[in-house]
Amino acid sequence: MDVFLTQILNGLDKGSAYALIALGLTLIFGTLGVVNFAHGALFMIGAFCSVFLQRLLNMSYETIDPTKTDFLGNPAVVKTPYVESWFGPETGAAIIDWSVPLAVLFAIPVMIAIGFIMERGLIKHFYKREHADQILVTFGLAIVLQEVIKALYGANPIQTPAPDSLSGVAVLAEGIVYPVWRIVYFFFSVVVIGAVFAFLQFTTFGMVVRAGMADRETVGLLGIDIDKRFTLMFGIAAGVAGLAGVMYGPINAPNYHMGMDFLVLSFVVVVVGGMGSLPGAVAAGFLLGILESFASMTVVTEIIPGINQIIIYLVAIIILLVRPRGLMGRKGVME
Amino acid sequence: MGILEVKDVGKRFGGLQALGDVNLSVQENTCHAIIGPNGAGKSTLLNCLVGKLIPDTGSVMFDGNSVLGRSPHEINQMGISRVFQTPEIFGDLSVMENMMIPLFARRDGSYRLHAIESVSTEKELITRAEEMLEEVHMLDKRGMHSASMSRGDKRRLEMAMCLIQSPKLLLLDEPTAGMARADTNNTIDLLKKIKEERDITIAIIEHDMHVVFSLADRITVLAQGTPLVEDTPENIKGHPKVREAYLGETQQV
Amino acid sequence: MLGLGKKDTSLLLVVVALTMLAPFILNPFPSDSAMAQFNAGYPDLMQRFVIFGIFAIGFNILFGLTGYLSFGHAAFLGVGSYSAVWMFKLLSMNILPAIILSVIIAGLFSLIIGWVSLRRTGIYFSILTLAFAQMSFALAYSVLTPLTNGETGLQVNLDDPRVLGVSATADGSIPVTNLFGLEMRAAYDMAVGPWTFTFSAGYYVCALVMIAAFYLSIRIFRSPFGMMLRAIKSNQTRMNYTGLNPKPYTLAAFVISGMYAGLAGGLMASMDPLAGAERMQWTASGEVVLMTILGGVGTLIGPVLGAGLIKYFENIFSKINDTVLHSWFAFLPDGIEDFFVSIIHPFVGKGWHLTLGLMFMLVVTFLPGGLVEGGQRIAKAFRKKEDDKPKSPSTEPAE
Amino acid sequence: MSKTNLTRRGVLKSGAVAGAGVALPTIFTASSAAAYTNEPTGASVTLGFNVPQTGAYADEGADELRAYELAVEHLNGGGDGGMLNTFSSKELKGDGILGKKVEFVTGDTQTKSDAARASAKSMIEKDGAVMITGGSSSGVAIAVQGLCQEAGVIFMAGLTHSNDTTGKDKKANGFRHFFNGYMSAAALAPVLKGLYGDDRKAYHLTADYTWGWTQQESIAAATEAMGWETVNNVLTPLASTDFSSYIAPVLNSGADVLVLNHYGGNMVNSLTNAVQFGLREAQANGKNFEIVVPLFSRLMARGAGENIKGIVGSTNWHWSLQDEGSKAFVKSFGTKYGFPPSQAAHTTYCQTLLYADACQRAGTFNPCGVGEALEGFEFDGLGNGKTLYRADDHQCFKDVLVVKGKENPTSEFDLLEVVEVTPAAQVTYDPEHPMFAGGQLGSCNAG
Repeated sequence: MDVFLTQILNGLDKGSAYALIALGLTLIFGTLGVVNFAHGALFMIGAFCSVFLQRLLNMSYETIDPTKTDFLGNPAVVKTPYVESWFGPETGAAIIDWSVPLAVLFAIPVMIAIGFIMERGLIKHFYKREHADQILVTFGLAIVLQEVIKALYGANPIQTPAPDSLSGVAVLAEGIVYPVWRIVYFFFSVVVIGAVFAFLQFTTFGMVVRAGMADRETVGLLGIDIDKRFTLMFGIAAGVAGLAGVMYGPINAPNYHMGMDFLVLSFVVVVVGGMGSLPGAVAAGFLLGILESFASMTVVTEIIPGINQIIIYLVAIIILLVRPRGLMGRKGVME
Repeated sequence: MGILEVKDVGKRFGGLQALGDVNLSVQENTCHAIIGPNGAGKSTLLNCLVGKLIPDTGSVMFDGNSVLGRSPHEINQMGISRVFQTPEIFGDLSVMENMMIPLFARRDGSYRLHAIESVSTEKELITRAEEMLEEVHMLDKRGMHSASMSRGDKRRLEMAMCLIQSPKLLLLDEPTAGMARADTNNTIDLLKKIKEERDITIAIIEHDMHVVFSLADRITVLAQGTPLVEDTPENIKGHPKVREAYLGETQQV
Repeated sequence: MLGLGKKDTSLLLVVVALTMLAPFILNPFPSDSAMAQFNAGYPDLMQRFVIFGIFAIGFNILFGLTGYLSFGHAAFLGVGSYSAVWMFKLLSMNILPAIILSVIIAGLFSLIIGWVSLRRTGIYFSILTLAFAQMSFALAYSVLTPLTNGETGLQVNLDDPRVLGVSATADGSIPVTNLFGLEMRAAYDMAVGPWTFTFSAGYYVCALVMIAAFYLSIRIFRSPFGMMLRAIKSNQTRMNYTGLNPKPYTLAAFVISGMYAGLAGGLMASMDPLAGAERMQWTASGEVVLMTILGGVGTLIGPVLGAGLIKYFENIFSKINDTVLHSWFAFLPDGIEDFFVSIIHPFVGKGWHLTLGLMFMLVVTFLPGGLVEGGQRIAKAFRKKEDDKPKSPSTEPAE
Repeated sequence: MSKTNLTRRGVLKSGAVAGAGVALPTIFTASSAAAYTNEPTGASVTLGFNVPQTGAYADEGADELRAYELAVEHLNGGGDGGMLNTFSSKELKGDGILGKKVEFVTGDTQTKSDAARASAKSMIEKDGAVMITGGSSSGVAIAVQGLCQEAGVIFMAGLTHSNDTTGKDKKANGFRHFFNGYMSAAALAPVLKGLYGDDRKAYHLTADYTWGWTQQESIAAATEAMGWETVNNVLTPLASTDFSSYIAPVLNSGADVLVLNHYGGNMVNSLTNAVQFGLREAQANGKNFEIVVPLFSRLMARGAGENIKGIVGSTNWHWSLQDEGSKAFVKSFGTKYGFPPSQAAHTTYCQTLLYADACQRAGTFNPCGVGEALEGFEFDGLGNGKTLYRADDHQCFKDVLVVKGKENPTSEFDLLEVVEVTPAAQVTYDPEHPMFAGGQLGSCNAG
């Protein structure tokens, strides 16, 4: 039973990441009608926002310590981060320790700006083009973005640890321990998802966007400049993907191809949820996360060997065959 | 017995009774118009005839066979062609190709893997397609990309595509909606000519009373999902129930 | 000729000429010059050009004509490769039975996957095909290892039975793939001055198969069947109400393109008897999608061009390292040499992905119809010039 | 540069193609007949360095390439000579190989067997490479080794740790300097016993593909032989990024040791997740819970960051070794690039030197001659102590390092400390050992 509960926690946790990425992807699908293969890259760039901030905070001046030697036997260079010299060693170390939460603040404007630039500079020229062209251009962009990151930070993963006070385990019940940061991640994603929904539900802006998702032409006829709002939506979608990435860093160390790893999966999640449906995307994210966790249990793999390899795809096939438009898909969207 | 026999057809959408006990008999080689106010169930009825919807109750017999449970392409192969309210043509294809496809469908049935033969060697079909285009005055547009044509041309093309299949029953869903008066008259003339020259039964849904009274041999008036009256055009014109339910509140005849 | 129109015949002849003369065309630079780096006329790459050409031609029959975007076509290529290697292991090293089996097995496989996936359209269809292919990949990599040899890939070994051949040659090696005695790796080098041209038996076998595949695709494009497929892409409602059942047409197109993929897979294994699971991964499926779009969706020659360009980048640009760069710019003064090298460095060698990504973006932004549109624009520009000089003969642009 | 095709004999055998050759005009001349594939006839010899430059192992690939370039520099007499000065064989004089200047071409394996073979083929067919080396995974190594056997060139494997490379998939033209899963296990087991006792219950997480399986099989056999019990072995999909659902059940399984049979990104993530779930601090069965990572690499350890502290594993070589060879290598590598070399760099550097030396001793580049020179060759001074290139399976037998994540690293490179150097004798096995049985070297192929 404990094992069962832990796997539900795991599922919710994986699901949070899937849901956050799928949410942004669906926003772009739904509002702009664009198949964005670069969405995974946005997630990856988000994660590298915290790598960047970590590097920035660790910018150091070098002093030579003649008592020590480096690997070649030369006098060793000792690095002291500037923040430690400015704010004192303790405060400085604390700032560095909290670099991931700080990166959240840093990533929001950066990601929204990246979203704007992407939309205005590239994506907007592809609204009227075929989906095939959108796939090619965004896939090209995804490759370019990840190669740039690789050129800057290398191919190996880079750890972005959680602050010490959030990195232990929490004992939730007898026999159930769970990493604190993963719990934080889950609540963080719930808050972000809730904020996006509330934004769309309760603001006039959100209402217009929702109306635009349903029927773009009519809204355009009402004299509302839907394009500007859609640009902003692209920025928000990029922001959500970026935040998902920043917070994911402590769970798994960021590397330059993490976006591609999530790309296919997030498309599956979106489609299983149903094209154009935000709640569908979120529900599918959590559903697939939980099923994936269950499928990895030994008792399950003993019955069906290899099920953990294919569960997501198998579930996707079954759902799409039973429900033609996924869980909550709208009729006529990208059919 | 008419060529099309609709018996006690009913259809519900959730709580809405779209059609209730519709009975309709269309006689061979006549033009039968179905009129009625918006929401009267005309389109639902039409969709039940062509297999897009399956009625909850009743039967639809065409030429002695039931059409219920058959898919649209099977029903077309039985001899029913449909012209849509907004023209449904193959926009990415040329006018000539649009004409060839129904010819192949008539000759080869609903599916044939003719992957090696060449379209350009089908001289006989090409000739027939050209004749039909001539008839609708579109031969000069044969090579045109059909999506780039005017709406009127698209309608005529769709009509030609349906006629070239020599259907036993031609279903027309508001064939003149949104047309200018001159175009409407052209369409009426074309349909009249077809009626005279061919053995064809036409069922037409139409708002424009001018079209209806120019063409129809019999008229069924549908209101709130049930037929109000069915009679000749002359009798319909004077029918008090019809005036009350429909004509009076919409337009003058 | 051959039941083709005039324009199609000349296109076919151009393709025949290009493939037959490829060893010359792809080796334009003398073999000891600095530019020799850009020569692509060696057997392996030439084989890849035509094999991926076949794959893309087949994919285009489905995607270009019906508009159904399959994201799992690599699975059929992989299945074809596995079938062929199993033939080499069990039957003989003759490639003919191996290729025939590849096509059949890939056909069956695509029939099952197509039958299920074609119940949905649009992106739902794409995701279904993707899911099937990813499942095939994951299983081939792990659980099905006895059948696929997993991570390493299925290889021929010295102790395979090969009932119609020999397990090992007299000198203790694994026998090589052949077509009734003509070994696929046989090659003939021709030196003309500083140039070297290689004629590979394997390449010419692949090239002939590709010409046949290309010819067949022209026939399909011009057939009533091909017209029906385009009609499906254009308007399924009208298709239905014209008495045509779109399902068997799309399924037939799916199976045909699956068999093309199987053919490509079988040929690939015939040229190099190894079948790896990565061949079935989504990235491989994505690659053929990119090839087709890059070249020009729905055009006859486009997919072949796209396949060629991507494979060229993968094999040529990835091999340009700093040493090569320095040798190119060696004639410049040191500082300027280093400057040029450092500018080009990020785009070649380990940065070849970056160049590829940029190229995707540029092509699709400025040439919406892919490379074929680029070709048409050039042809148009030439024709305009020629219109000024009415005497010069006009050339028919290849599609 | 004169190029020869890799299939001379194929041509001669097939009348059809020979006939086509005859029909050519006489101004075209076929290249001169060569004794073996890509026989170097000019003043230089070309080696093919085939490493992952894109994909997850690109950093390993980059480090391998650095080592190759360093080795070429040393072979051609440049730099400080590195391990040429400490190598027990003194045949190499810094004037290239057999008097020919060493040149090289590079390619990208993409860590895919297909791409790796394509890249290797282009080196052989286009660039005339007479030897192919490199790679950072066993699937690729085995695939390229097969190709080189067919093409008639020597393959000097890079980083490949699967038993199969010199086990059931061994080839006459292929040689491996790197150690393997069995050796890791044999070296680790006694150390683990010493550190954690002989009454332990182990839980294995294993990457679900060939390397993972052979690694797990080796380590389970070795630990069970000294009294440990294997509680469970769970296979994890290669594509996994989040291992939480595999890690979470470990603590309540009754096990007190977790063995992570993962490499690369999988290893970084599974170890990170294990530490996240508090396994490093946990108690089980009244003992401290322990994590073991059988195959360690410093580059990967860097990716795993703090999580590596106190974790035991094995490695082929580490830069902190104090023998003359290692010191010389670290010095010349570190001086050139500014950081110490990885084990991948070390093994590829050694392979290049060993190949060059074998050519020199054999007096030819002919793969059969080179192979003969390498078979049974005993050497020293390359950082791993006395080493034997065994003739039976072309595997090097040398000391294996058992290492542990350092608790207080002094620099970003100082992540691992050597716990024990397990002598070669202890990790040597019979060529017919069941874990390696089933393959044949076959005969050498010179093309």
